[in-house]
Amino acid sequence: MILTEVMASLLLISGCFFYIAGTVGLLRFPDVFSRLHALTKADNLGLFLICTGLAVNSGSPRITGLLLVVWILGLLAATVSCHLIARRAIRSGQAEPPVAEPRAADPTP
Amino acid sequence: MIGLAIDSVLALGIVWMALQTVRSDSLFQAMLMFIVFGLLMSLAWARLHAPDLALAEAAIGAGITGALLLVTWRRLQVHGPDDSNGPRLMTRWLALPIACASALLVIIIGWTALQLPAVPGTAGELTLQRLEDIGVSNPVTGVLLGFRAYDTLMEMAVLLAAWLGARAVATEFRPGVLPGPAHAEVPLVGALLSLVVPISILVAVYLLQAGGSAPGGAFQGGAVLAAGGVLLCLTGRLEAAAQASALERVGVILGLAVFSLTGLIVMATGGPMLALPGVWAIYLVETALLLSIALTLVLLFAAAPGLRRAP
Amino acid sequence: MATPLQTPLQTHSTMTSEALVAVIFLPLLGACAAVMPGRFPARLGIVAGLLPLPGLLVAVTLAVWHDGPAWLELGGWAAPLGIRLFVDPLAVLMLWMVAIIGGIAAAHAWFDFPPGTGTGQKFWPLWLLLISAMNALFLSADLFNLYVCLELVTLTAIPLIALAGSKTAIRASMRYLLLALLASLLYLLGVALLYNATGTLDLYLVSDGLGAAPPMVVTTALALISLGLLLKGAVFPLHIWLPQAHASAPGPVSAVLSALVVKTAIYLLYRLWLWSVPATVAAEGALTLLAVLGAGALLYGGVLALLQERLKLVIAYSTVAQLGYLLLILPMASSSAWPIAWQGGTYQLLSHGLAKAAMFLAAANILHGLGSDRLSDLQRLDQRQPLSLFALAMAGVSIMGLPPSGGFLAKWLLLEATWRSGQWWLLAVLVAGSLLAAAYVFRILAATLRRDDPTEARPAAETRSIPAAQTACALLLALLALAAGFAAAPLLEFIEAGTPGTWSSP
Amino acid sequence: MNPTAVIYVLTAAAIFGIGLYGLLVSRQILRQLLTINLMGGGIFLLLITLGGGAEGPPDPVPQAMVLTGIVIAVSATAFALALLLRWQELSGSSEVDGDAVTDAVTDALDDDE
Repeated sequence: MILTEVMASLLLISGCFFYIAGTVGLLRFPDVFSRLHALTKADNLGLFLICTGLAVNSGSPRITGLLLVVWILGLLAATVSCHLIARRAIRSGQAEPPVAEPRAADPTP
Repeated sequence: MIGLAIDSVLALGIVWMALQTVRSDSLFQAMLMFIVFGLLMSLAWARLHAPDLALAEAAIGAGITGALLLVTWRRLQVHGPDDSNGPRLMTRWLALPIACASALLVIIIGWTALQLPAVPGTAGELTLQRLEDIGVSNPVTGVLLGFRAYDTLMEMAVLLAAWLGARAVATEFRPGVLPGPAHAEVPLVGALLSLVVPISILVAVYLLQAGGSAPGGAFQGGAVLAAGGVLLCLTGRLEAAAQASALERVGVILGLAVFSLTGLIVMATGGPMLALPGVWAIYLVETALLLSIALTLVLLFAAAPGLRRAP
Repeated sequence: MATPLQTPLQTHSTMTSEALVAVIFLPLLGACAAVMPGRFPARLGIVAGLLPLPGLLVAVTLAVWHDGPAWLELGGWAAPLGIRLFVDPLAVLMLWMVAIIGGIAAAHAWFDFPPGTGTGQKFWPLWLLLISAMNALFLSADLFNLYVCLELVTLTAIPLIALAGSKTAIRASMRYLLLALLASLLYLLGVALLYNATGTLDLYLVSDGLGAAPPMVVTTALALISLGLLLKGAVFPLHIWLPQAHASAPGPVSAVLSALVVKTAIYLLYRLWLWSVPATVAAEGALTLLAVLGAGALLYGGVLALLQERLKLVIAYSTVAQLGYLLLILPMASSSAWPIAWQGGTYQLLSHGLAKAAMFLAAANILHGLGSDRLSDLQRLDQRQPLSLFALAMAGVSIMGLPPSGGFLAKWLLLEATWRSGQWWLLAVLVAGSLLAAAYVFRILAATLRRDDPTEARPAAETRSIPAAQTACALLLALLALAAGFAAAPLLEFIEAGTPGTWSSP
Repeated sequence: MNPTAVIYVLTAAAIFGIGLYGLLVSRQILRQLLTINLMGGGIFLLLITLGGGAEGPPDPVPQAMVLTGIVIAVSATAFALALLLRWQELSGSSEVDGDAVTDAVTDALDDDE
């Protein structure tokens, strides 16, 4: 019982760490592509760790399954939107770093 | 204690986002802040033990409204001069008194609300006592389709009116308003769609059937289904058409018509008006509502009288 | 002040309940039918949604006449659990106005918006929904349901204005929409506070809890709700959206907007202050403040109507002014002259509705016929469109309050009430308002009869012909406004039976 | 009232006020719509918090009211956006020029259509 709680806590804390790292990357990296890199890589890992932590904490197979679906959907959405943003950035000639404005990428609606 | 800290941070975040929505110079940024505001609000609903609202806020408040705002912004950019960074405020000498008046109102509302004592015997408490009479165990669904079904019916009329109104003012048919097939070429998008659209249907159906006993219901389900439709529009799978087909028109009025006719039939057979006879009737009406809500929201997003499948 | 709570529930036969429900749902289902493509569903929807209304209302009127006000609990759930409908003489009167004015204006619109084709496809579903929404609003006894109804009225009325298509119309719609949304939010905030202070949303149960609630909460809630309603009702000085919106809308829409839609907010103000709020809470001050706003509306609207150059704008500003009368009666609520004041106010509601709708329809005919509604272009109207001018003049007689019109009776009753209750400032305002009304109506008539300028640089465009039925619609409404002055006794008796605060359980 | 409820009541009042301020001072229609939605959010938050959301499942009647309110808000916003597109089409601008008060005065004097 204690062991699972400790494990869950560790997983959640490390998940948060990756989220924070991703956010710092988003804010501090110079251009669109490295920012995307920071966001998608770190956040996907963070989401995975948090989902796993929650799954361990719940101990129920049904919730574990749901969390798995959440993670996969998050992964998919991140992949595709990252791809679209990068594509748009290349096409609109923003491939050169750096960009002064923090939110340079234009996620086309 | 931790709960209180989370609530404080969340509350500060909500107020901050609201402030940024009003203050930021770029309209696009303001819209993003508003969408984030919606997401934080849905967290607040979860904190306030209202998962039904958390779902609705995330799907409708932040999701569909956000998509509507962004797509309209885009259309304004395509069709007109870019004045989204132009003069933002009216004359400064009026802004100050208005700010003071708003602040005063905030104080009055806050002060008033904090003075409110808990009143016994509210309509809500009665609802919880009488919930078995409706036959569903989710009290929110019980209110929406049982005790206060008339509100829900009128709300569907409001949604219909919004569509009729949008159709009435959109005289000029604007082609190329949706991004179109440029995105469809991307192989990843196709793969995502083939996965996400079926999932949105599945989730909508799940939310519909869960609504009786757990958070969910026609509105949340309808919004999720609409999200699938919005994706199809965005990726050029669905195109704007100059006229709504007969099927689309039936779909738009379906919820309102089925709901009213069920109510009228019950009344004609001697029952009270709008009392849905049994759980099956609730699900029948909810299904019709879900379809109408989803279709209407997609049509509103497309800002077109109708839709057709892209060639 | 006796609340209607003591009346027995469901005193009426199911026939009446069914008629009440049908009054709301026939136009609603008619709107659904009119959405479908083709001429037949549209015509069916219009005819089935509007024509049966008078017949249904006869049944309702007789029932209310014989048995007094009644409730209908929707879904069989008693308030505060569920929502109920409430019908009393005031509600019946409003329903009749919707049926008559909405019906005649619809007949007028039939020619400009042929059902099932072109703009008619857009027009009719919205029109029928608007009629249904107003009927629902006049019957609803639930504060939150009223919010939904108010939104429905707003979201159907504004697209109808926008259908005029001109830049002015779209701009006026935009401003109306933003202010109307703000108004609904103020109303909703007030309702939120009221629900948490009293535990109920029922308009007629709220009063029980208000006495026990903290006074600050009650004051704030009532102030917010009233502010929202004043904004929706375009009461001076919150009327800024009204003139352009009403003047730029298509003719039949203008008629319904001025005659009915703004009255929905005034009606709710009556319900709130005369029914929901117990006498102990209803400070005389609040009612006097509302009356002062009414006086401001009467004078300001009258003066601005006098300054306008376009016929439809004169009529729209006249609406701003005439709404003032409806608030002037409020301070008399506790005086002995109250029944007379109530009769006068309600009669003003009725006669202004008929006369204003007639004026807007006549103005639409003139605008359509001459291609302009500028007062300077109206000369020799007596030769070009004699019947429209006749309708305009007769409606004007009622607006001015000359005998034998309905407007005369209303103003007479108001004068008598102010005289008896000794509210001299009200008397002065009433007289000034009537003089202003006379001035702007005569200004219109003078412009139409002018023929001094045969060699005008801008020759009047060749007159287009108006379908006789459209002229007849305006004429019919004007005649009704005039006829309201005759045979008024039973109507006044009916109104008096519903005076708020005086009737109790039978 | 428990501290959580106090926090959210104050938040609700603040959002309402911020929204009202934004609505009255901003000239872009799109931003005015955002602020109207902010004000709505404030009212909804107030309803649920006062309905006891801080302690446990809130009163179901306000929950249903908020759910209805959310749908009405999205409907009104959608129609307003359609109207805005039409306005831009006719005027070439996404602002209603000037502010409401000045406009009312100019409208009163303005007689060209």
